[in-house]
Amino acid sequence: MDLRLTEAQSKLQKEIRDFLESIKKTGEYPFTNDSLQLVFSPEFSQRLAEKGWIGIAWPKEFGGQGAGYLERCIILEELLKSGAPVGYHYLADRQVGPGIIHFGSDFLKDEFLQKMLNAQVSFCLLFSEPNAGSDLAACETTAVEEGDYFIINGQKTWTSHGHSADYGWGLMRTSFDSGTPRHNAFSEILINMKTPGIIIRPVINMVGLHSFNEVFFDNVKIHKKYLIGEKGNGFRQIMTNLVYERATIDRLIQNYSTKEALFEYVKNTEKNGVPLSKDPLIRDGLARLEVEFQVGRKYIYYVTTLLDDGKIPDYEAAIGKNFCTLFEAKLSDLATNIMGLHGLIMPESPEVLFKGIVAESYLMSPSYTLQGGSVEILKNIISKRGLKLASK
Amino acid sequence: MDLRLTEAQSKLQKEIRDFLESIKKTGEYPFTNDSLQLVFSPEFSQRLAEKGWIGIAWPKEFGGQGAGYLERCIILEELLKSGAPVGYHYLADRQVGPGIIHFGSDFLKDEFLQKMLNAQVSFCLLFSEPNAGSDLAACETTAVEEGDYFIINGQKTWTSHGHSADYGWGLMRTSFDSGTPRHNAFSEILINMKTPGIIIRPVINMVGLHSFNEVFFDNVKIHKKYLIGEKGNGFRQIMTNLVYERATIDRLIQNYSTKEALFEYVKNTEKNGVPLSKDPLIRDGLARLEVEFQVGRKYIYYVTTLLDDGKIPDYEAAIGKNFCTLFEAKLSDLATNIMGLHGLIMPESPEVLFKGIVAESYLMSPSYTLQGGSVEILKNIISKRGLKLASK
Amino acid sequence: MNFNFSKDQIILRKSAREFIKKEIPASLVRELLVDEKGYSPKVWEKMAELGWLGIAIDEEFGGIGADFMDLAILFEELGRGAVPSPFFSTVLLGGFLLQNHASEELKNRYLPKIVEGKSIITAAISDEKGFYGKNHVGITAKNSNGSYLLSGSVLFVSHANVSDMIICAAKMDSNNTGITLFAVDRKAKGLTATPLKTIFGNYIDYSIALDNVMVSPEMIIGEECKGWDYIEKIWPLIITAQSCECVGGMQKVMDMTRDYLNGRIQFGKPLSALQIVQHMSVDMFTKVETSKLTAHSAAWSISEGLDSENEAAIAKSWCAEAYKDVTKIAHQVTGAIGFTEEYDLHLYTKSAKKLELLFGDGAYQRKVVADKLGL
Amino acid sequence: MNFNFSKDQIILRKSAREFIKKEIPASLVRELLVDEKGYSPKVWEKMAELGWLGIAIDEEFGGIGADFMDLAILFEELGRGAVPSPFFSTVLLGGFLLQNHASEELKNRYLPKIVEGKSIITAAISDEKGFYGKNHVGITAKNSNGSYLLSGSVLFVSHANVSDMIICAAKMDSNNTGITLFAVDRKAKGLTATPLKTIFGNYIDYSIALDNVMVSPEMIIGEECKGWDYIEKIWPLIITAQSCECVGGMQKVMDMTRDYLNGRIQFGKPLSALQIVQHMSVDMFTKVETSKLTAHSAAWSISEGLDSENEAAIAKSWCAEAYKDVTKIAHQVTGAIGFTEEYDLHLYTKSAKKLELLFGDGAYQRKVVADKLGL
Repeated sequence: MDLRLTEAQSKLQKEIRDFLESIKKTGEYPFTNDSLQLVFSPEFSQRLAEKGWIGIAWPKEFGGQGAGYLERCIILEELLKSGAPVGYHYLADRQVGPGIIHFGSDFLKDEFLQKMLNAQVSFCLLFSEPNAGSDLAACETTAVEEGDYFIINGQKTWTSHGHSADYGWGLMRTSFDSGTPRHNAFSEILINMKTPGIIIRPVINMVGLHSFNEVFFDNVKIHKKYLIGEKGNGFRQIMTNLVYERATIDRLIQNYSTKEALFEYVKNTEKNGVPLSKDPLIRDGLARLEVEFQVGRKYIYYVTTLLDDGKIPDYEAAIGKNFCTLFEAKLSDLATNIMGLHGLIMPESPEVLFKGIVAESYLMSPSYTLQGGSVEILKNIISKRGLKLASK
Repeated sequence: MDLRLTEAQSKLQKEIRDFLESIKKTGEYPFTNDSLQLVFSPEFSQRLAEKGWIGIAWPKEFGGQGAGYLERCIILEELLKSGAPVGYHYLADRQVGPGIIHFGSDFLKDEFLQKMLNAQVSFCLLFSEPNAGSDLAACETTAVEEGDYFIINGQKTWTSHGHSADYGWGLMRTSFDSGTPRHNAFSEILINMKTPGIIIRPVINMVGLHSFNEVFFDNVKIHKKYLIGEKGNGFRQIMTNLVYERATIDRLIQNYSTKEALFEYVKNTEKNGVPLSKDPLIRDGLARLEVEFQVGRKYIYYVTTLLDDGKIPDYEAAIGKNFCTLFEAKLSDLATNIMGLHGLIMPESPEVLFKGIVAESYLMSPSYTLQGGSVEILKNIISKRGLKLASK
Repeated sequence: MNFNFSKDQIILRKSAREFIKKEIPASLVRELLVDEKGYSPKVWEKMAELGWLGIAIDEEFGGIGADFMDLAILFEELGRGAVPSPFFSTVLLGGFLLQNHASEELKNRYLPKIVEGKSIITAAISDEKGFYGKNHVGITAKNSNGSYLLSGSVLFVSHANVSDMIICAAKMDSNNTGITLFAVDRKAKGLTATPLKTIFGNYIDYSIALDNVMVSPEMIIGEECKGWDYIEKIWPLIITAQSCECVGGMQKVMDMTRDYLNGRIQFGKPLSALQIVQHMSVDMFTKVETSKLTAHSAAWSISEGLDSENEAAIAKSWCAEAYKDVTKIAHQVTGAIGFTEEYDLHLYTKSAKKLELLFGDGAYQRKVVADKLGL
Repeated sequence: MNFNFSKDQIILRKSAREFIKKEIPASLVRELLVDEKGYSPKVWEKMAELGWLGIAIDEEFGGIGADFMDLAILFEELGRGAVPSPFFSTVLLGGFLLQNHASEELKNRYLPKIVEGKSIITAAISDEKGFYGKNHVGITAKNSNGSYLLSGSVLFVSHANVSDMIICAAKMDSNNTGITLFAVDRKAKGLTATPLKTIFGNYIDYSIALDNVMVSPEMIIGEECKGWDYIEKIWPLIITAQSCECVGGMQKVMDMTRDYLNGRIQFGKPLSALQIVQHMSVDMFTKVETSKLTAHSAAWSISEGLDSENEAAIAKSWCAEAYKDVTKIAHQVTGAIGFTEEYDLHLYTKSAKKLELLFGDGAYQRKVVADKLGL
């Protein structure tokens, strides 16, 4: 057991911190006060690319740094803490790249990997459908083979950044034989979002922001070379993919600024001449949050070391994701309560404190415990794969 | 809406309070500091019987007072608060009497009702079996008809007071035809616990007390006139019966003395010269308990008025029971924490405070949310009957 | 003892529910959240016609003089509709403070107009940080040649911009502990109101600032330096009305969620067939059922003129957290659709958080409960 | 960064687990809970043979001088067995206080005997109410003709009756804030120990009373008036060792519960097939998995000689509540059998509550965390 960072890792951590501090000061890039919204900035992503900080955990043979997931985690933690605009390269780095490296053809590798590393292409995910939320195997969007092409028809939804991404990573039904088990009926296909027949309709979320989309496919023609991995293997591929999605520290850190705001508020706000931070009830509440934060952070680093050991931490990633999203929900709830009426004031309002991130975070919070697999879906996974409970 | 007691009810409340105060002083009866254990005292029960306080809610034609469940609730609340030894008549009053009134033959009415009202007979429940805990329809104890008799074989368990009660209220399988639906296969039979062939083995609980028993039946011969209601209707009868069990205030009040002890402790214990009751964290915790207690008490009184309106509050009783038992579990946990090391000291130990009821209550607490239908079983009921959620 | 509503109360509830369903559907609520007035004058007029605005005002001023339970029923139904309106500030804060304590002149000046829907009233009783309490009053009054000069600021004042008059609680400059209530004309020189963009609307709540606003002595409500007593007297009414709004809101959330779960098919079955979904729903349901009783009991106690400080604190503490928890569970079982603007759930999620924090959250109320326990 | 144990550590854990399984089965634990000694001398002897009693004691006194992580592993396995023994008081409290601060003479007098299993040590550091802290020391020392007279009482002292020596923290009569540690002979005149019947045993914990117990100056551990600093220095070790005990206990509860659920048939299926049971079990499992990491991290930090005050407070706060919660869920899913004396679960339920409260519950630890946050 050795829980220290290596010297090289500490150096990397310092390097990214220094880099972010100086680049933030320039005001050239759209840093947000929080990182709830994965803001797109190809320019910023290209600056990271120059540093070699995109694909840092990818093998060298595919242009990555061949460093570990731990290094990636160190970088990501600092990026999210600082509110950097990571949206443009985020999915590529996290799961599209690793997905192509694992399952993709040489064509796809040649076509996309270097572009991702250069931050010249962006992605969105085309998984959920109106009648297939938690139950992905109920997807109905079809990709029918026609010569060298797939003809795609149907509808996807909850597509974050579908309106800005270049390509969509899609799960499509490719087998229509009733004898095929549901789990063998799907394939993964990469889809140029500018292809004719794709219509994108914005979905406004309850915060009032446009982050989701509905994506409609009307006879969209995609060459078969954009098939990822094997036909009929999509469902299994996506499950591996989701582990990468769940295994990262973003769920814990994306509300870091909310936590900082809360601590600053209680230290600097006096009630009857005493700072709120001296109220035993508030102290206990905040210490509870801190304990959970530290426990969660430790757990995520542990999951990261499993990835570095070459394991697929399926249930561990699910535990970590659940733990961290539940922490986030508690954080924003307690923060609004402690800030009282100030906790109700939204960004850009007069009298707002901390740019309104606390109120905004509360409104975002219902999504934390749903996206990327709801708490309940993940508990099903943990029960089966982690605890090995008999289910019949 | 009128949430006051009537003048007569207030008078009754005062009367029972005065009665209990004076009778407790005599020291003649085994009042406990708490009422977790339903202590048997036929003599005490007979004193209540003289007052007409057993069967107060039973119809006059069956010898009761024809008063309401509200009157019963008022009496019970005071009895349990005072730690009175109510075990001898408790089940008779709560559910065996009403069960016989509802379903019993004239013979059973003649045989038992007056004796119950006079506190001359006591009961236990023979429901659960080793392989039928939450799933009562899995009961395997058989009652085979042989002339005018049932011949009973099998085993019951978790039988509270099985070693002291005169009669057992049993659920037995009476149909062995595989075509009979499970729910029509059972009957209820009253069993004299002194009948040859009955063997009672004590089960010691985790508090170290003997309150449960295993009851074995080896060719026990019971006359058919002790069948309650219709043959094959036992399962439905028991469900109605359970509503009476769950609809009472005992689950909330049986830990009343733990709550009182906790409040007294924080008021009288100083830390660094300040009473614990002035610590905002402790104040918030105790106020939370008080809020839950008052909400629960209100709810139980509401359920009681439903009974008085002639309704069968199936899901309401389940909500009330869950709410109150969860309150009890929180109470004993918080009480041990606030009392610190004193919260670990058991009855009869040197240095013990409040006769050790706080530690004892903590050890009892796992049973609160299990007995009479676990929280989970009751949630199933509430989901179906209260919320009317589709289950298929 | 009975927990049943009277026939008249049942009718009142039914008609209120129908009215709100018809006149203030969710589509209108969405509009009002960004409307510059923060309410619908048309609906307000109809409320006046129905007698709602005078329901708690004495008959001599044109009101109905009903008891608090009737008002509580209206709050519950307004909560069910998540209706943004100055009803709370006008009828509860304005109505009761004026009727209980104001001079006949002030009563005659405002109450009949309230009843007719021609005057909107609000109140500014907290401080610039949004804290509540005798020591947290943001405005100070200075005696100046027989008049008073009011200065200071208050963070949250409902519907300040469409109000005719703002009841301002002010510390007396001469007396550190005395609080006086002044009826301040909205248009008074030196008074500015700035709309706050909150989680529940862009023009509903305002911060106000007073800079030497001159107020004449006859605009004092009741006696000088007794203002905080007056506020404490209606505090149980304030938080019980809120509790009833919470109850209405959570019932609606329960209803819409049940319908959704019974109808939404996943894994080949309705979502409601999943045991975990059932148990989460039962947790919601338990909170709804217990909150109903608790809020109604507090309202009944006020109606009967009993000391209701503790009952009301218990009700607000329980109902506000319950409402919030119910919205959280609803989101979790409803999934992504519930996170969208187009689905109605978020209107309630936002209303719940606002009701929780306005006039003190659960922890605030539990301090009262602890005091009452002698802790 | 790696979270893996070394090969040696894995072997130590494995052999400890085997030893405890064989030598201290649940049946023996049951006996020890009512045994007048509160431990098994036979097993104690074997522990000495295995080197456990000297694991943290320097080689010059016959010990092994291993690092704290090895000791932590033993605590975890002792927790897994819910073993009543004076290991904690002797090896951790006695061992570290003596080794870190005592005179060579005292070290030579006690440490070799500890290693050999011939001396049991305990400590009395709280007050008569059971509070912890510099201001909560129940014994006072009065200087008298070059010696000290100790008087006062302490609520919980582990295994006082079978100990040879009790390290007593005492306020100095002359100096209100100074605390001194005295090595007091168990048989000293004026010292009485009364067994407490607690939720975890009848002769494990004692209250002690001192009535003018005379102690000579050479029995002072370290410097006069520095006693509380010494205790603060080992405080992270105390609560981390407890955290490891919690982790061992909760893992055992998880294991036995999983086996039970997979095997128990109700409604025609194993209990584990019910979704609600699965999700409750996952809640347990999550607490177990996170607690493991948290406790191990704190132990590692201590092993490395890093400042571990915050890490240890986090670990105890998290692990102790987790252990308790795990036992609660286990009871709920196990049902009536789990409430009986004959089923082993209650041994852990009781151990969990005791570990939670001894040396400060979660709220106590969170005060440290809040301080560290600068709140």
